[in-house]
Amino acid sequence: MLAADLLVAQNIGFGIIAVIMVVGALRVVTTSNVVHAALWLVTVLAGAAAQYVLLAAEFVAVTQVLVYIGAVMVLFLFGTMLTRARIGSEKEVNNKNWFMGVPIAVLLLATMLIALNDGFGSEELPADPDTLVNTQMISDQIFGPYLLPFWALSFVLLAAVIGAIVLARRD
Amino acid sequence: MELLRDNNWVLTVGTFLPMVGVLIMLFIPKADEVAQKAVALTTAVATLAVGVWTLVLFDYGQAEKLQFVADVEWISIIKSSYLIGLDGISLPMYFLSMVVTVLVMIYSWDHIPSPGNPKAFLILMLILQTGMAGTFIAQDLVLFFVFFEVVLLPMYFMIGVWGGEQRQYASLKFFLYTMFGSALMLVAFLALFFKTGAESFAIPYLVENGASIARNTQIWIFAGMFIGFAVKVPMFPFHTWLPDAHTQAPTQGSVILAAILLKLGTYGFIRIAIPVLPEAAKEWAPWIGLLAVIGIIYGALGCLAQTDMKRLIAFSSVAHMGFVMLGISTLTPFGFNAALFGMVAHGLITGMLFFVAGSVKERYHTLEIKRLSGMLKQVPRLGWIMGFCAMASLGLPGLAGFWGEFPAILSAYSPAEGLPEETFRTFMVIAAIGTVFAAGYLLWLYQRTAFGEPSAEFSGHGDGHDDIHDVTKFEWIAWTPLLISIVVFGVYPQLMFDVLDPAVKATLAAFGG
Amino acid sequence: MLVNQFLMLGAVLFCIGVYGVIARRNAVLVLMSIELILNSVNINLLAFALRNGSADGHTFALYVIAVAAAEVGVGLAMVLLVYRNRKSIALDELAEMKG
Amino acid sequence: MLSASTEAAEAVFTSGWFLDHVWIVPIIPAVAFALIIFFGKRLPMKGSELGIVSMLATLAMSAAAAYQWVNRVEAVEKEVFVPPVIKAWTWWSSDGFSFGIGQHIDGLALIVLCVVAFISTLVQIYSVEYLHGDRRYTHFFASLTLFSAGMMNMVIAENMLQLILGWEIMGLCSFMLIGHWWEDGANSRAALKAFFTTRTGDIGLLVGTSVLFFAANEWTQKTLGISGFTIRGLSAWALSGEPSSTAITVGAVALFIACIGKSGQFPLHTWLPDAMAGPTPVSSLLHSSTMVVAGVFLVARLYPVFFEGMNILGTNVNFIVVIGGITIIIAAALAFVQNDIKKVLAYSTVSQLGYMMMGLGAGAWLPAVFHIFTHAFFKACLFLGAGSISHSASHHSFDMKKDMGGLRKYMPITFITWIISTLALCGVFPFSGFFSKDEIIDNVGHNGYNVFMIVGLVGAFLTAAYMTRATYLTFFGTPRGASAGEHHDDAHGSHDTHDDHGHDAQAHDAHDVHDDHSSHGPRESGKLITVPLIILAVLAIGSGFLNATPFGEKWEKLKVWVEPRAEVVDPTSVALVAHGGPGEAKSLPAAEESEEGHHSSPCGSETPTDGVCVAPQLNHAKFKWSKAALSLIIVFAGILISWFLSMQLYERKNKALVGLTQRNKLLGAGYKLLANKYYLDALYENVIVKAIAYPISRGAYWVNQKVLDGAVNGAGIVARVSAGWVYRNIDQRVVDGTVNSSGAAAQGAGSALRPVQSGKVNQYGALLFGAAAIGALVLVIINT
Repeated sequence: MLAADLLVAQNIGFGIIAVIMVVGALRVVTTSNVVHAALWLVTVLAGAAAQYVLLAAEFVAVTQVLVYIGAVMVLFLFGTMLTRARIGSEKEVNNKNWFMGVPIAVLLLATMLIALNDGFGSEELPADPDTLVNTQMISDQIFGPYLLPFWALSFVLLAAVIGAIVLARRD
Repeated sequence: MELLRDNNWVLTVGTFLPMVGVLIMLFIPKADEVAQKAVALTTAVATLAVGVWTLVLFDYGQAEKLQFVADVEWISIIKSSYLIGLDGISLPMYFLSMVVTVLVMIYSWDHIPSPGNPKAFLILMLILQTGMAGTFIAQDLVLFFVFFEVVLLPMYFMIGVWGGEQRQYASLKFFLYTMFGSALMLVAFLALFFKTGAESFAIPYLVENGASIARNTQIWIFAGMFIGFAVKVPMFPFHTWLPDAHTQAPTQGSVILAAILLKLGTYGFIRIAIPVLPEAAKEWAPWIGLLAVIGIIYGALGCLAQTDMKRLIAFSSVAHMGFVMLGISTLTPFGFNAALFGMVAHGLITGMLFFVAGSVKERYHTLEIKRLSGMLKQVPRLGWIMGFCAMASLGLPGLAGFWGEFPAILSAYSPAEGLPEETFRTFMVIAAIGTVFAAGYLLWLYQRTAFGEPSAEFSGHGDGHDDIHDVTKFEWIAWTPLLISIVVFGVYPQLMFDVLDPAVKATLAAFGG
Repeated sequence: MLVNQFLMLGAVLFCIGVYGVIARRNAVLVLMSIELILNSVNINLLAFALRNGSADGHTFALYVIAVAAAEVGVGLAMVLLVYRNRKSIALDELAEMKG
Repeated sequence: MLSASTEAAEAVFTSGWFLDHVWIVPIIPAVAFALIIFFGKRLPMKGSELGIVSMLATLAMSAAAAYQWVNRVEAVEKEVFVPPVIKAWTWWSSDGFSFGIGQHIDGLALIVLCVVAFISTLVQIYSVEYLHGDRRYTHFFASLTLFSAGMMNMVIAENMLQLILGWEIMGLCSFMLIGHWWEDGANSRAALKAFFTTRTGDIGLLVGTSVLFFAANEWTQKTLGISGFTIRGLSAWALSGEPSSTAITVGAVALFIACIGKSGQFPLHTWLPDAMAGPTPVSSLLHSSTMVVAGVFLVARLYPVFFEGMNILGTNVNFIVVIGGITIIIAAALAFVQNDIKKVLAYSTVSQLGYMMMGLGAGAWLPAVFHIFTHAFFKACLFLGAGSISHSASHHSFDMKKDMGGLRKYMPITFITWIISTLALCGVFPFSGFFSKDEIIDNVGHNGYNVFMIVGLVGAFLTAAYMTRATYLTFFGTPRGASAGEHHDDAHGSHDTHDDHGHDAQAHDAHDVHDDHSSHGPRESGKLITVPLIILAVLAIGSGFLNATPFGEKWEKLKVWVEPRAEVVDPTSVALVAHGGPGEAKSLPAAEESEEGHHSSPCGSETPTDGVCVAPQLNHAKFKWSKAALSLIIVFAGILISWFLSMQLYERKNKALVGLTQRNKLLGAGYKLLANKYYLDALYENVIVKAIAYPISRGAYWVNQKVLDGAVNGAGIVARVSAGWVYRNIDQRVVDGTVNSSGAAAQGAGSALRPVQSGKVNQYGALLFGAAAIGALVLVIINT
């Protein structure tokens, strides 16, 4: 019985977090104040981290919080600060043909939903998965079969760093 | 049909000897023009000698079998081999290409067109000769395609560099038109290759199991080949490149173009398209016949409307090739014989006509029919030669032209069984009417240029046109072989038919002979 | 818990991200929308990781995060540069690459 | 199929070297042609001697061959079929069809061969004098010799292909000879017109040969073992009851179209009068006695094909006889209107050819062939006479009105020969014309074609009339213009410009010397001209007696020698005689005698059962003096009336009114005319001339010039205009346009899509995702 109501709790938790995330996302793309957008983005990322926990991916959740929210959002805020002085909402933050985006997004959403529904209907996630993924398994993966992507990723990061320095240099 | 493999070196040498000449010429400095011409001429003559030796070695008894066959591994992964061979069908054209090249070399001894630079000009001609000879001996589709394209490049440069006023437009159009055609042809070749079990590209192999392909795929493959070859022939809707190419090409270029290059298309039909895809050929024959007949009348009408002599001769080629295609479309050995003979005869006669046109241009600096007149008085010998060629071209019996046209008309009366007889008989009548049009525009041209009084503009006391001389030594040497062969083939056509007949019967075995 | 609920959530986020990319004039906001899209991808990855019980999902989620970081870095550097030259980072004015 | 009847009469036929080697005859002039071309200029007489020698050689050989043929025929009694001497070699073969070349010698071939050889020899001798000093003297003789080679080749042709070869070579030579003085535009245009019209006719030849070949080949190979091209194969096939009616009719009509073109029959006759632009020897040789007869010869040669194809004795009207009749009348009518003596003779030739065609069309085979024979002599004589007048009297002008008149005093020989030939032409009793032309009219009537007999008689009347008018204008009355000694330059006018204007450096123009001594008035031409005239005049009288039906059976030599005997013959005698030689003919049991003295044979009427026919059974009208008298009266009436009118018109020339009419015309017949001379003049001037006759002739001429000539020229112009239109619109705009426009289209599409590349990142994003969305949607739809 414990497992059953645990399951229900998980669903309720999922529901709340999902709603927060969607509202956050909508706000990100609709708010006219850039800083607000950044902050809403933080909420969405936090919601995502929570979802990862629900999906039994603690390590990724923690990384998400540390790297993503910590580093990337800070970067964003720096970005917004450096690119203009004014605080508060900007005027016409959307471009002229923003209306084009809505139908495309809706069309895309509809297609995905149909496909997902058709594909995974009512498939249940395994309540008590036999192989819980722990960090040790992840590290075996990274340094096992996926070593090459890891290498490539390191190069990408290096390039990004150097690029950012070169681009942003003042002189 | 089994292949005779003895002394098969003769074909390869005959085809690639000009390339040796090209190599030698590359080392000679550009300034030393006489040496260039000498080497080029000797190479051409040497190639002709090899050609004559091939004629001697050729076993006329078994003209239907492929002879001098050489089969060497070339590109194994795509299963295409360097398979070459010669039989009754390709022998005349193979030899004609060598003869024409020698004559053109002699003619260009003192007739290098405007931008000069004989080194490049002669090298291009030698490459052209290799391409032409190669196409007639290739028995492998890929090899055939390679040679088919090799021929394009030198002709493009000859027209593009040494041509007339709008040479750019003409050469580009010529190149793109033929490329478009040969692209489709390549697709057809590949389809053929795969449809016959991707075994090999050799034509004898394809002929054996070409018929096994399903009917409508055959039709589509034939369609690809048809467009590729029809552009080259040229047949009615695809002919617009010919008049431009001819008017802008230098004399040597248009002679080779008329004498040999037009025949690659018809040769393609006879060698590849029809024997390999018999049902499709039957399906397509009436349409080819229709286009051929339209070509005859349309070419003639085109000629009547021309003001420029060379363009008129170009349109007359469209009409003559119409007769050749009519012969082919009947799918009977009689029709094929007529077509093959017509190809050689047209090569000789129209080659001569272009030589004459070239000389007239060189003397009068214009080919405007209105401005030329009284040539028979001013340059009598040139006038008489032009008269002789006009008579040969309109198909006077006793000269080579007649044996190309009349049997074609005759064969159109009874096409191979399975073909609609009534349509072919109407084609026959239309073609017969075409002969009158031929007489029309040729004599009309001859009357306006040769008869009458020489126009004041050119009769000596004009402004410095004093160099209107009669036929020169080099021109005589270049032209006499052609004139003699026109008469010889006119009086005794059996010379050619002995060679053609067995080979044609063999290839058309699929159609019940 | 259904697999679908996570996938659908991912889809919604993805579409909102798409709208963001299309509608937004300000380069930074576009970058943010891209972040949204990347996150929706992560959710998908992990949902399947749980469903198939393999660690691949996790590794790739990590890689995605890493890439996202690199991307924001470079993106903001470019935005900074553009801003310095143009005093504005409105995307519809940056049309030099017009065909 | 061959019933080995024992009592078949074994007939052995003799043959001689000449008969077996007639195929050499055309080769001699061909070789001479080549020699003249290459060495002509350097020979003492500039090539003419080569021509004459070769002609004499051909004449000798053909005469010898004729003699041997006569022996061959005489050695056998009347009813036995005499097989032609055939020699054939395969010229070339392609895919089972073999095309031979060789000789097919029988009475018809020999008689025409002799005529051609004889007339060519005389004309070449004549031309030596006539064209003396001409700039292209050697070319003239070269093409004349080539013509003879072509004609002879056609005459002895063993199969249709050889016939076409000869036919076209003649066409080429007539083009070269008519346009001999091509400096003057009119001549070259006339040459072109002649070539086109004959060439248009030749389509019929090509199509007809193909049709007949494919229809007959299978039967001839099976039964006779020879190809469907051969003449004897086609003849046997035509009469074998084998051919389907459509094939043979189409073939016959097609071939007849070629004959119309070549022999200047009704629709395509417009080129013949214009062909007079050529030198007179050419007109006398080609355009009167030999070349224009080719069409008639073809009909005679392949008579069975036409007999069956046009169902000649079946109905009483067929295509050939109609065309022949029309040609007689309109040509005779046109002859009245001409001022130019050569044009009169040209129209007269067209009319006489009409007679021959009518004869053949009505089953009168022998009279028509005999008329070819006689007509050649007197017409050539008339033309050479006209040439002699122009040469020595009227300074190369042929205009009767302006430059002739009263020449009988100055040119006695020409005058006498002219009179003899005119009488022969009109068909007066002792002369040859009577025996042949009258025979045609007689047989035409006998075979049931009464309407055409009347046409023949009217034609005879008109011929007599216009010939008298021409004779009067040239030889009687007062000399006018050049004949009166005025040496005015314009006489050198359009017609025969001997000396050329260009600064001709080559031969010193001997002609000028010649011109001076002729300036003091007309006198008789030199011997080289008069001797041929005399020979021809003698023959104009003599040739008639070869088949003089009035003097009874034994005089009808030609019927024995020339007419092919319509016997049922076993196929072997007609079959493949590989290398010639006298074929043994086993003629089958003689059929029963018919009441008319000739036994009737099934050939032509119904299909021969156990053998093969080579010629249809034709019947001959018994000669009766009553019928001959009628035509003689008509002819004399014509002569008298025309003479009388000419006297009235030209003698009383001084009246201004009279001058207007320029020529007289035939009035009504009968007594009123003669009685009231004065009234006659008024009647003649105002009523007949203005009201009736004048418009008809003028109308005929107008029709001829405008409608027919117009049609021919119109066709030319229309072809030119439509060609221009087709070329400009279809070729340049449509076909070339599509090619160029495909380039333009590619560029257009490119620029249309440029705005998509707007540089706005968002737009790219939108496009990207939009496309992705649509793609996904499609995939989803497909899968579910």
